[in-house]
Amino acid sequence: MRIFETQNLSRYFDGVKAVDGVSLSFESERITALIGPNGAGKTTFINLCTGLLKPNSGRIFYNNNDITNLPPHKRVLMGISRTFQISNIFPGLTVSQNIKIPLLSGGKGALDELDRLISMFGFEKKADLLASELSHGDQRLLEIAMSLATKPKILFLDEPTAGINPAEKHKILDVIESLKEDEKLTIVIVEHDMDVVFRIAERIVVMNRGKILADGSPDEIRDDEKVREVYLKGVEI
Amino acid sequence: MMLVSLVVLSSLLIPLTGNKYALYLSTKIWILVLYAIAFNVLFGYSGLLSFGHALFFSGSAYTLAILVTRLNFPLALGFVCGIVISALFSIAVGVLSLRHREIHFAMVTLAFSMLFWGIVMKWRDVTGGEDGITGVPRGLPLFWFYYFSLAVVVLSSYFIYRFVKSDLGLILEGIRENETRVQFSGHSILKYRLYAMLVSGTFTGVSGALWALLDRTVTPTISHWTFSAVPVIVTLIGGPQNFLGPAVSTLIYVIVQDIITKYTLYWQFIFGVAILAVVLFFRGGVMGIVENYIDSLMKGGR
Amino acid sequence: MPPEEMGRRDFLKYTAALGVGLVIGGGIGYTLRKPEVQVVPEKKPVVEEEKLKETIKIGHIAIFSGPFGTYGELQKRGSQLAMEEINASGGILGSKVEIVYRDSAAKSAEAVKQVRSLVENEGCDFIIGIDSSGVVLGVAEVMPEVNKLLFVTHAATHRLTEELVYKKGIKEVFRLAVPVYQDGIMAAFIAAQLPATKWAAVHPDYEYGYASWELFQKTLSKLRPDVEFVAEAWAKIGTTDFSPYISSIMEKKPEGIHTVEWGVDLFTFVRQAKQMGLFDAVKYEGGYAWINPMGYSIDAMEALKNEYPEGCWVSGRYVWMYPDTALNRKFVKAHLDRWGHYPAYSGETSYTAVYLIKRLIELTHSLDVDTHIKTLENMVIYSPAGARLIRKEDHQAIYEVPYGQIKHDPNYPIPVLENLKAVPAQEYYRHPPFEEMPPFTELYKKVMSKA
Amino acid sequence: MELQAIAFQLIIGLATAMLYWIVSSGLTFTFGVTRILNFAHGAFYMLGAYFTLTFFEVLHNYVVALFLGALCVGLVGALCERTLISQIYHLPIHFQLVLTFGLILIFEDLVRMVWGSVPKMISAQFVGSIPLFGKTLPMFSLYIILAGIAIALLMYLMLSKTYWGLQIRAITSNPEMAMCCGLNPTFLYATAFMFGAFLAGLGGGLTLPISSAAPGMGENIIIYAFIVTVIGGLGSIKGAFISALIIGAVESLGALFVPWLAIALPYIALSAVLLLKPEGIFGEA
Repeated sequence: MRIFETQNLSRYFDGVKAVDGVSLSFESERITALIGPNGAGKTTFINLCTGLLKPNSGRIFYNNNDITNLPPHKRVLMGISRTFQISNIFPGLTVSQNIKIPLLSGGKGALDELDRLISMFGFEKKADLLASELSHGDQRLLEIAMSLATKPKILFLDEPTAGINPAEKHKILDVIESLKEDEKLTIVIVEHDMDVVFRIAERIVVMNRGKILADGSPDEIRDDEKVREVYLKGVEI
Repeated sequence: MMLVSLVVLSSLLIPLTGNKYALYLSTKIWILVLYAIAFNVLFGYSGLLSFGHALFFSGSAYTLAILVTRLNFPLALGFVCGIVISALFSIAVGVLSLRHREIHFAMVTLAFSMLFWGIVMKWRDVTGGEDGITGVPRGLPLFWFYYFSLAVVVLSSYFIYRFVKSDLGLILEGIRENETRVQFSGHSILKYRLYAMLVSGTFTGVSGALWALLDRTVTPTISHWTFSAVPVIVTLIGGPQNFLGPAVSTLIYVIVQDIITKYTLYWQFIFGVAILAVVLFFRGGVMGIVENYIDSLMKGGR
Repeated sequence: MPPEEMGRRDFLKYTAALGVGLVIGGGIGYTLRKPEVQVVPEKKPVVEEEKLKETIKIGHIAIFSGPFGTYGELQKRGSQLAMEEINASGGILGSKVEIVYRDSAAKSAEAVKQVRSLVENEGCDFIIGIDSSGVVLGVAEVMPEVNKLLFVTHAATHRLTEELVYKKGIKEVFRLAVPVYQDGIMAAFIAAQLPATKWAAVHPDYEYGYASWELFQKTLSKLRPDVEFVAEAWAKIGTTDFSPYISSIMEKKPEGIHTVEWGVDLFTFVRQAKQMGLFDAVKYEGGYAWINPMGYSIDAMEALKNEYPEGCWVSGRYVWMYPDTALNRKFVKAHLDRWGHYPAYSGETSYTAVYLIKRLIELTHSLDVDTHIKTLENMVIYSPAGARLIRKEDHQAIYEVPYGQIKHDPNYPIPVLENLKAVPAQEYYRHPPFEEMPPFTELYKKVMSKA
Repeated sequence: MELQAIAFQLIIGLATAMLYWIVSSGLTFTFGVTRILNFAHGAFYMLGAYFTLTFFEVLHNYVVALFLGALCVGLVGALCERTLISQIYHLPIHFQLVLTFGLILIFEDLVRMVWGSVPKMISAQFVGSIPLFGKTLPMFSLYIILAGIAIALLMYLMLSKTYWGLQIRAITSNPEMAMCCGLNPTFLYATAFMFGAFLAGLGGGLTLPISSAAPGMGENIIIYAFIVTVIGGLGSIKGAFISALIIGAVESLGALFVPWLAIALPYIALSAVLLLKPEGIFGEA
């Protein structure tokens, strides 16, 4: 079932086409990886999907509703959530306050989730620490916890493992995989780390210069000549 | 909390000392304390620096004065109407200005408050122009008015405290910390900012109405931008992140100013130096110092 | 007492006449209740009795900071001089006088706070000073509460004495300075004698400007039904460039200018008006149809010097060369010796206020406010500015201050005034509620017949 | 009203506009480079008038006194930047407002201590007038207009033709990049602040011949400088120039057509612009 779809989505910055006529759709409960060289338009694409940016043209559909012009918080309430490339949390608030804020958008009773999320991410002992006191990896986990707190159906993750040591990286990947299984989430992940991509993705979309270069299963992408040329060149797979 | 109750309890005794000036000055301090606390809802908790709070302050003071002296409204009704006007003003300004951030927000609020100042100066038949409105009745002798103000200020502060410590207040803090994340937590920034503006403006109005009653006079000085600067400075001296910071520093601000003006006509110079010292050496504000001190005591004790 | 136009050499004669006039209550339709004439600064032997108080404390509130900080300074020269003189000659009934100066910062709330601090904390027995109208109205309201006398030495709003003292009965407030009657009504008397028929205004954009202009228009249109008021310009306080205002005024081709600009703005305005030819536009054979009620303030004269064109009609709330009495000469000399400056009008009023307090205590042997009020009402005080009658109804000191034309005299460091014109004071201190008086036209004829 | 009168009023208004431009040029420049909104700009303006006055009393040459005066203010500005402002670059904006507010209080009283509270004037300069539209345009209006244009040219040359200007533009458009390229931010911020203070001092000195030096004179003008700067877009020099022209025209035509509204006009203009374009005419959002 298609849960999320873009049609001909474009966004320009000072004449540069960051995203150029992208039409993509995501099936529910699948993990899709979005890859491509720097400046390919991956983050811009996510920003368009989640409402941080407005497209210059094109439309966005979620469960067949046109959400192109909705502000971010309305999309979140419909079930679209995300994390950012650079940890985007409330550094001056405690861990539990950090999680509480997104929970509050869920109306009455949503707060019951607080303890469950804290234990799910192993924050029991850290609940009253300031978020700024957490390790980098924990901050990423916290951000994922925060995005889960809004009870999303689809989750956009922008480089969740960037700049994180291997031990913590695996922890994050375990969490992401369990999300798909346990929470029935649709996940779109932007990633540079090919190990990560080929470990968790069921489908890979390659972007280059704002356009889609290739789209397929990991195996298909691995064998795609065009992709090897622009992107995987020199990378041992 | 114990400290607060102690201060409130001991301040109940001030009128009994019989020193009328102390009575007057402490009433004024209470009123300014509320002004600073109300201002800080917007600044300390939502991260919005308003440079136009004089609008809400004088909006309510002028409404009260006009209704009571010119239209013979009962005092209590005038008091309530003044506060309602401040609430309406804060919604109006909020709707028009909350899209803006930082210095632009400061400038928009400044512009609106100075527009109001222009109206006050120009609409002389109603506002008395530069002369303002005199002869506002107080309804109570100063002795009892002190208790009235104290009660109003303490109740208002308690309400504000509950507000900023509520879930709503948490979201406001979130907005201050990271706007984008609040949006992506499913909250409308504008809506919560408007709440903050409403609470802040309305209680600023409460303090303005008390002010009109205390001095029994309103003049355009209280709608000028320089009066908007008072809570900014006070809050900074006290430390915006602490609920009581602005209150404590209002106390210090008024008393220090009172002492300096007693000894020298060059009081501005000394005051200026004091402000520089705070900004350069005590950035956490007075409460920051107190907190550090308590921290070090506790660590030393372990 | 007949109204008359004054030349400088007539001072002595005139002043004597004025004093007598006040004593016998010669005003038209206005009876004085047998006032006593008090020579305020006369030396008295120290009275051998118990002191009322170790020190008599006077709180002096004025603007000491910001662009108008000058005004506090000018007042302080007067009151401090008086204090030094009094203390040097034995104080008040043996008590020393101490003046505590406080800055109002031109803010009503600040001044109110200072009044309370002075009375309730410092133990001051009297308050003097206060510069601007908004401030004085606020301060007057609290005087009954602190139960002390206030002698206003500068602020001029007629609302103070008409509304607060007369209508509302705030009896603790007295004003020793001329109210805006001098700026509006008296200015109109002068304007009526000039050939100009089209008048324009350049005023500071606040209450004092509006009030002066309203009184001026009202009075002048009664005195001279043939005049028109063709233009007005309202310049914000602190204007650096007056040229848009000047040129918009000149566009309406006025023949006379009424301006109550003062302080820094006056310097700027005069300098620019001169260069834009506004003075030339209002020239007549006897000078300039240019009326600037506060134009002869000392700060203006010291700053502008020869730049203020000769022949403009200016005044103050006291001008140092009038009246030519021994007392005034002595005051001016003492002020010059002490400070190196001629006394400003607010300096004279502050000086008089301190001496009045001295005399009041000596007369009553008391510090009781009610006794003081009773004693002051309808009292005539003889001060450097001449005889002042304190009108019972509104506690306004009634005295006259002439208008004169600016003259640059090399014998003086600042311009002097010539061709002084005065209208007997009690004839123009008449604004509702003190209107029981003959019609303006009658009065005007009398002024003219003497001119 | 005849067209000539309006045209003349606009020319007169041009002088007012240039006055505002002179005062706001340094304010917006300093902000553009250092991101410091200097409330004490008005105090520097006042100091400029007093320094110029003192130099004039000694040297009896206005132009020399003007430059020496402005230079002294520049040095005072640099001193303030090194000792005080440099401590708060990394802090939120309200620290700047309060710190510079403290500076105002200090400078104001210092001026009263040194020069006294009685306003001072220098003998009239640029006396006379030239005929225009059948009226007379005073020399001082002409002088202010020329001075305003001269300052605009000076800024243009400094920023586009000197190496310093190139560095300043680099650090303004991208501070991180500029530092990577080996530019010295300490030096640039200090000199930028100094240049801003110099312009403020120049403004004060320039208005001396038509007005006077008085304590608190900066208080009145700084709020107009702020209005101009915000309408033009904070940090935009071009914006300040254009919006000074707008405010000058609004005020001068206002004096002619709606004199009773004069005091509120700039605030009406400010509110209107901010509602339509919050970042100002040439500002960056």
